[in-house]
Amino acid sequence: MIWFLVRRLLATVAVLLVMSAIVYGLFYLMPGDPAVLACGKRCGPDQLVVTRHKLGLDQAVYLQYWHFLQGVVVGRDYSSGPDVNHCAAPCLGYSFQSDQPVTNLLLDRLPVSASLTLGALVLALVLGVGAGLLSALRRGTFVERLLTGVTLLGFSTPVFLIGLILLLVFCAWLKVLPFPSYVPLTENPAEWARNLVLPWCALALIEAALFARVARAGTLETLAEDHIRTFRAYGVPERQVVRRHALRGALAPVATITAVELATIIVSAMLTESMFGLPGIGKLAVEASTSVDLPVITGVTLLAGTAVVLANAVADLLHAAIDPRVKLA
Amino acid sequence: MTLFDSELAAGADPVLAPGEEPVPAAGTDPVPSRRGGAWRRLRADRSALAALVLVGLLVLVALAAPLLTALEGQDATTFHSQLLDSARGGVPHGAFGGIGADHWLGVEPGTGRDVFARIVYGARVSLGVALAATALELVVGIAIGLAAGLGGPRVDAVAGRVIEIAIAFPSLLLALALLAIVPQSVPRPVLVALAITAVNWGNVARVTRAQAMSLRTRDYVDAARLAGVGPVRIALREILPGLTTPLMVLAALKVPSNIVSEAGLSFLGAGVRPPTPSWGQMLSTSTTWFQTDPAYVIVPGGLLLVTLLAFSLFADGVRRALDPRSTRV
Amino acid sequence: MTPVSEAPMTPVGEAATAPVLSVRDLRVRFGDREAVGGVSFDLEPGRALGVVGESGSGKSSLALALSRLHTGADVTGEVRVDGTDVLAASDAELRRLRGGRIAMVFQDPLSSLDPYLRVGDQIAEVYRVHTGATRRAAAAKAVEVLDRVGIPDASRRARAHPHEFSGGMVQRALIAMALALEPRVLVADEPTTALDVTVQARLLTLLDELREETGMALLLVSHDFGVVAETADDILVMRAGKTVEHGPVETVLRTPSAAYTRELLEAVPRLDTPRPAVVTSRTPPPEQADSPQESLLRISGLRREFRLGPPLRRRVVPAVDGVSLEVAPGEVLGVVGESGSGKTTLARLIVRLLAPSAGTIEFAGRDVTRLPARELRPLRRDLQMVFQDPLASLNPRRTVGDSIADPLRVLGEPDAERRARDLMDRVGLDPDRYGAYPHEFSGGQRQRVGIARALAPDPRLLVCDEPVTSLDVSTQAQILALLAELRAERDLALLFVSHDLAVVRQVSDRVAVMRAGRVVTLGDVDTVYDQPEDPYTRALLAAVPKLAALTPAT
Amino acid sequence: MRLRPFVLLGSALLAATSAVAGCGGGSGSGGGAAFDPKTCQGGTLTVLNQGGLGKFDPATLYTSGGGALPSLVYRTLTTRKRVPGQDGTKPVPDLATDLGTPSDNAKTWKYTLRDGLKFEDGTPITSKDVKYGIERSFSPDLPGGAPYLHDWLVDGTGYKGPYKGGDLKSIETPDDKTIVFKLRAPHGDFPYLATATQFAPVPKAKDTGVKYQNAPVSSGPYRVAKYEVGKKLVLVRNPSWSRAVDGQRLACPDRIEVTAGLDATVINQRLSSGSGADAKAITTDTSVGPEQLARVGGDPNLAKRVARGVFGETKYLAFDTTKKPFNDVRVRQAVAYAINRQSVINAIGGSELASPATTFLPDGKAFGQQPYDYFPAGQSGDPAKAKALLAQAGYGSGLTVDLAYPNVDTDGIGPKVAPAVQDALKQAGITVKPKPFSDDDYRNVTGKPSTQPALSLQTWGTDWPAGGPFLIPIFDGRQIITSGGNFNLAQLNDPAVNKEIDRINTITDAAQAAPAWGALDATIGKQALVVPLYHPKTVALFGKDVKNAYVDEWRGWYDIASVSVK
Repeated sequence: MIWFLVRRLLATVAVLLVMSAIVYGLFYLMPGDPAVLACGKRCGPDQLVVTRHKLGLDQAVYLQYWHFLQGVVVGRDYSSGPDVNHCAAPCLGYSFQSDQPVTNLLLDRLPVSASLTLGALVLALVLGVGAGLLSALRRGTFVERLLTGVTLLGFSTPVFLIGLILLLVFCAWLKVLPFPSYVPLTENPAEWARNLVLPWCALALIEAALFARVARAGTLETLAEDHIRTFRAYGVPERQVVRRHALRGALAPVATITAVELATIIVSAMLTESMFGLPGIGKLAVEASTSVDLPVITGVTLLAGTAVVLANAVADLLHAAIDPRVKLA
Repeated sequence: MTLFDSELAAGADPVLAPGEEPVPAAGTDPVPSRRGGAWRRLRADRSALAALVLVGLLVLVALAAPLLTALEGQDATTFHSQLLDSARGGVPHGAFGGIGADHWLGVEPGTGRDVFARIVYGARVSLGVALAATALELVVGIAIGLAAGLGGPRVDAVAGRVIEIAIAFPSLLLALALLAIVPQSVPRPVLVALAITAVNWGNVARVTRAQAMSLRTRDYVDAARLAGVGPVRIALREILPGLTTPLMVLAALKVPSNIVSEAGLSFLGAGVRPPTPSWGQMLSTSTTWFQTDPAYVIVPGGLLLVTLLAFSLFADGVRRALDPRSTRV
Repeated sequence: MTPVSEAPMTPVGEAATAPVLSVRDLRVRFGDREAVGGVSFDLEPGRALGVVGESGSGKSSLALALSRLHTGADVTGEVRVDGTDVLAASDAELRRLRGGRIAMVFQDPLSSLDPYLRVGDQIAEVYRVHTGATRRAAAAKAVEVLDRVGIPDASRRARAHPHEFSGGMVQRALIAMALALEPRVLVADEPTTALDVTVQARLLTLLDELREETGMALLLVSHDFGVVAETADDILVMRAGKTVEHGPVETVLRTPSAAYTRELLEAVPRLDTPRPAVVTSRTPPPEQADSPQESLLRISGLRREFRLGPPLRRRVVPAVDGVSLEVAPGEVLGVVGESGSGKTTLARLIVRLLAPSAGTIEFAGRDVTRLPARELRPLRRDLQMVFQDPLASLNPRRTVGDSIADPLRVLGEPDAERRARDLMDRVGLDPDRYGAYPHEFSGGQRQRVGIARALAPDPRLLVCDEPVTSLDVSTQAQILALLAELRAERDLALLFVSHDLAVVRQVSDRVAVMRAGRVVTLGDVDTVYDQPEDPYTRALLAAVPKLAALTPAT
Repeated sequence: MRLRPFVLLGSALLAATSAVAGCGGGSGSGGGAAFDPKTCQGGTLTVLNQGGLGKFDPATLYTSGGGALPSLVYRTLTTRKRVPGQDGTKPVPDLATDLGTPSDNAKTWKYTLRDGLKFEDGTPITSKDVKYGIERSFSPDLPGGAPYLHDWLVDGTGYKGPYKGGDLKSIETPDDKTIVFKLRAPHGDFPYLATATQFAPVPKAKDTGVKYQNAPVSSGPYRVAKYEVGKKLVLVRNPSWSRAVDGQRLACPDRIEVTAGLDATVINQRLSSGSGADAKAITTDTSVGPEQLARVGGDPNLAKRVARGVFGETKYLAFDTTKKPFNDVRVRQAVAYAINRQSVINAIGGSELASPATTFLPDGKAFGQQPYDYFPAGQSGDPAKAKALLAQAGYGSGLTVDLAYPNVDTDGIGPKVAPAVQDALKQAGITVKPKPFSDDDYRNVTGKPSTQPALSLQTWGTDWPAGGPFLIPIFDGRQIITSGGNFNLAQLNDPAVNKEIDRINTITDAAQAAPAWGALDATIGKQALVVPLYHPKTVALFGKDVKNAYVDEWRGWYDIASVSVK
């Protein structure tokens, strides 16, 4: 267990190093001058020099990367004229667009993205696993065909299309739900949920389709396994066979896939946030990409990478908890 | 794949999904008769056949775009300002987005360009980008996957890690960043296809690697080694043929997923640029107009949905045909 | 084949008690295919019936049908367990019947228990379903029965998961599960096939004991005459879903009435019979084989380690641990051992599919231990291998002819195809099937393809890794005969690796017995088998079910 | 102004991020008594914005007329007149007693501070504080303000601010009430410039450099209670301020809460539904999008809560007249004839959001616009006339040109407009190849004559409602900057034009100067140096409990200093 955590930690650090190096590399492979981007539209030659120096862009590439890493680990200082701006520990630099510390930008938006993603994930798991089990256990019935069709549909539809349809129906026609606008959970839990229902559904329907497939496949595979036959041969009622012996086997892959899917969910959340105008990290990323706000892009990328790597570690823990054969090592 | 490429990102191709086995049931080599059998099965699969017909039709439409627009007597770029109600924000005059004898599917709000012409030309971009990206992903993915799978532990330690990271990365994010910093002068569809490839090859590489590793340990490969066959010949004659089945399935799944990727990028404004029509970009514009000009939402949205369904159904049929024992939906 | 009487025979000398299992005209049909075509028999309490047959004979289908476990099959006839008609029973009745009166033990110990739950809990669950006992009582019962079937430290082991059990222990646990319910009939479908011979012996003994103790009847399904002969009172021989012969063990084995039974029995390799002289034309004198000048292959101190576990806690496990042996030209060296003994690793080391960690391999007087792959290649023609699984060792996407011709092409043979056809002819395959794919052949034919391919470069040493293990007994005999012929004809040396002591005896001049990576005994085959000195070898030989004692001498 | 500060065309940003039109719908406008400035005080006003809170230092802000929010905290020497209608384009004294006394042919401007002025901490405001505020804005660490002070003040170009450069000699403060500016050239527009936030007083003792914006010392009706960069600004009453010392700002709400970083769609949605605090909400940067116009028009309750206005701004096609083929005036004229302004306007949201432009100067008396249309293209272009001109110029068989534009629609000259131009020119036989540039790159590429594309989409807005800042950077030959930052894209260096500019600059009476600028525009227009496309218009919603919300004509947006939520 300890070894597992240590190894995972090391792997996480390695992955993040690689990711940051890749993203940082993009800074320099790109045709433009980062200082010009940072300085903005109205930027005279004087200011350009100041900006370049302030951001350390006049240094060698490897030094800049080193300072960047330093900033992430222990923080760094940006000197500008009379003042020294200290950017505290996980320092990801300053946004070119808003001159805000990227760390703050991310933290500000984290609650929105977390609310959206986690809520949708729970909903997707409930819907998906339910549908998957149902269609596996009702094989050959109308229910199965219906669920298969719905799953395929959910599978083929981009999240923005689903979101659009949901808006049209629930917001424009039925007028039962508001156009989403983020209300912090701490401020008003009821409004928080009411406003997030549509984004949750849009995001969850897509993921649910995947979970349904995996849960269905897992159930069918488990039901075909020999040990199921053993319990049938010993007179255990079918209901109990499914509940006690098939369910775990069916759900183990769902746990794995959830972690593996996180990268996809993050991507879908980006689209969902853009679609509904929710001020989350995904929207930040889209805006940063449009305006080539490199520090923000780097920050979002690293955050997403961390989330994915951590999710995979959690999935491994979960997998080990479900399946006694798996040893954490 | 509803998501921006769930399969891609997650490594989890929804269909190949659960767990680590990316290839149709490991250890079972589809035997050659299956290939012939696969055709037979595919022909017998009504939904796959219907999907194939639809896919063919769509490809035909894309190819025949100039012919079809000539038939209609319109083109994709001419503005028709007189057909728009300027005082109401530029929505088309008349019901259903200005659908009529002159403009079969109406005109675009804001510009008055012919929707039918833009749809058929947009099909070229959407399908072209998706197919090109799929082909490129296969080339890149197979090369890296084979290197990792056959190149020995050192190569695999590096290549395998790179593949993992590539899969764990939220692809859309990277694609957005890439598209933001690439030179604006290169033709956009080419860039989009390259960007999609750059972020989505991981899946192909992973499947190739896993399959190559599994095939590498087969007795018949050992037998070939004992017969004195050289490594290159072994890779080409003994291993590559064994990759075709899983890769064919994956390629079939990649196409719809790449269509979604293209649409997603265009939706976020990073895809092909307005003078060039593409479905995702039309959908992006249409979300603005969904209340005042619903026809403009329904046409490209519905078409995208049908296209994705057709490709997904077809891919599913291919998978069923090539791997008939699969229990997955 | 003798016609089967409708009325089942009552074993001679037994008081006619009411049968606890009674089967009449049982048929199992999958679509058009009839797996079981009208089988009838009775089984009295406390007795054991062995059902024997080759693969595809329908014996497993028969076993499953007894508890109505088939899904998607059409089962007709009558199966009465303790008087209840299984095929007509309601769901509730069937549930009571299953486990309660007729219990099953399956072939694959790795998958027959739920991997997610503790072994004790699984037994307790089944016990509670049938008795409604409390959780506590059921748990106690589980420990009790586990103890009874000989699981050491049962109360602790009850809390273990199935993957922490060895194959033999899982089978014992399954028997314990049955035991807890005190069924009248235990159906065991190839219960020992996946087990090593010593484990098999202990399990069969356990079954015998339990039968005696509880009076339950046993239906033992097996492909192995030896196993059945040791355990059963009666034998039912099946072929293609039909009963070929049914009678007391002694009768069937000594005086088989059906020709098929006779053939089968003849094909079974005998552990206690010296190898027939026909096998080689020239038996090399042992002293000659041992002389170093003459040896074709000489390995000394050969060692191969595998590293297991995560980087920081890596353990080094030697699979082959200091093996030294020689093979003379034209000699057959048998290598025998239980699973995990390192015999397959040894075979792969010798052909250099694996690189040794230490030690040397000399082939034809040349040290080939560290030769790089490129220099090794010309040597390959002298050193070939026949693999265990004939299907896996043939590329499914290439024609068998291509597979055979490949080594010839590599050697620059101008007319590889013609030579390949000749080879096919030689190993008993129709040369016209040059263009056919492996899946179009039967298991025995595929192994002939494998042999032809190995023979193509005209090797001097053929390493055979369990070449007949996956084959039925009659096919096995044919392949062994083929190898013997080829060996005589081509003056081929063989290194014959197998877990089957009887097979090894039939083919080898000398034999090496391996255990835990080491050779424990090496010597002349008759000496080793008839006067084993090493205690392990003795135990191994003792564990093999003996058939010969019951069968007429050939 | 060189580029629009603070004001964003809402519809444009909306397109870039692509969102969906709001749902629900406005409920009826809340009742309540009519607006009375005497009793308007009280309540909390919510401001919902897309951006604009990136900085709040008076030295770094680039505003027109002091901006909406900054002018609530920073009083300046002069300010815009806070009334609806045409008068709103006039400057009026704020801290000063008058609009300034010019002398030396408008090269020297003298101001006197009014009595009773105090900072929020009660210390009196002196002319030295005003001078210090201006000096700070020269510091390279505090960039972003308008460039005029650098260009106009004597020694302004070399001065590096008070931290390193010491004292700026060209601003004199003979006593605590008087401040005198020495200019290099005559600038009759100085009273307009003095509305900028750089003219706000900053007490030297309280200056914390780049951190000053976090706790600025207020001279206006409100002080900063909380400022989170880019996100939130909370203003509360400044106890040291009273209407007695400020004739312009009504300052009705007790508290103003500004939220930035919202989506245009969300803002319009919240304003139209107006639930809770949103009933007392307003926006200072978000226009109703084209897709919502139909709804606004169809809903009488909503229509009541819409204010329309104009910010002096022109979107145009710019030629580099030194480059082929645009060195030929006939080609430029052909483009002017070919252009389809209706297409362009539809593309950015229709007639509610833009009006066609044939003059470079925007509409309105303040600019002195003289209407002209030398190359009448009608509503949808005159391709025949264009073709004829092209044939004369030797391009009868067609012509291929590159069109440069920024790749976002933020400024209304991006990917929406470019295809409309492309299509119109195609009708005239001109093949346009689109050349999109990244938004940040665009200014750098077009601002340097060496990299400047021959044909590009451009925008020009006013820093104050007068013709001078509109025409000088674009057409003054002495303003051609080769090192970058050039706006005279036509590369026009016409001595007659230069001379006329100098002449008008000496006019200190705006009423006289305006027609002169208008006449100059009409003269220059004959050369077809630019093709004006459209003037944008603002359509903005306000909450149902908001009163006295009008769009001022100086900036084209709500003046928060005047609204009430009581």
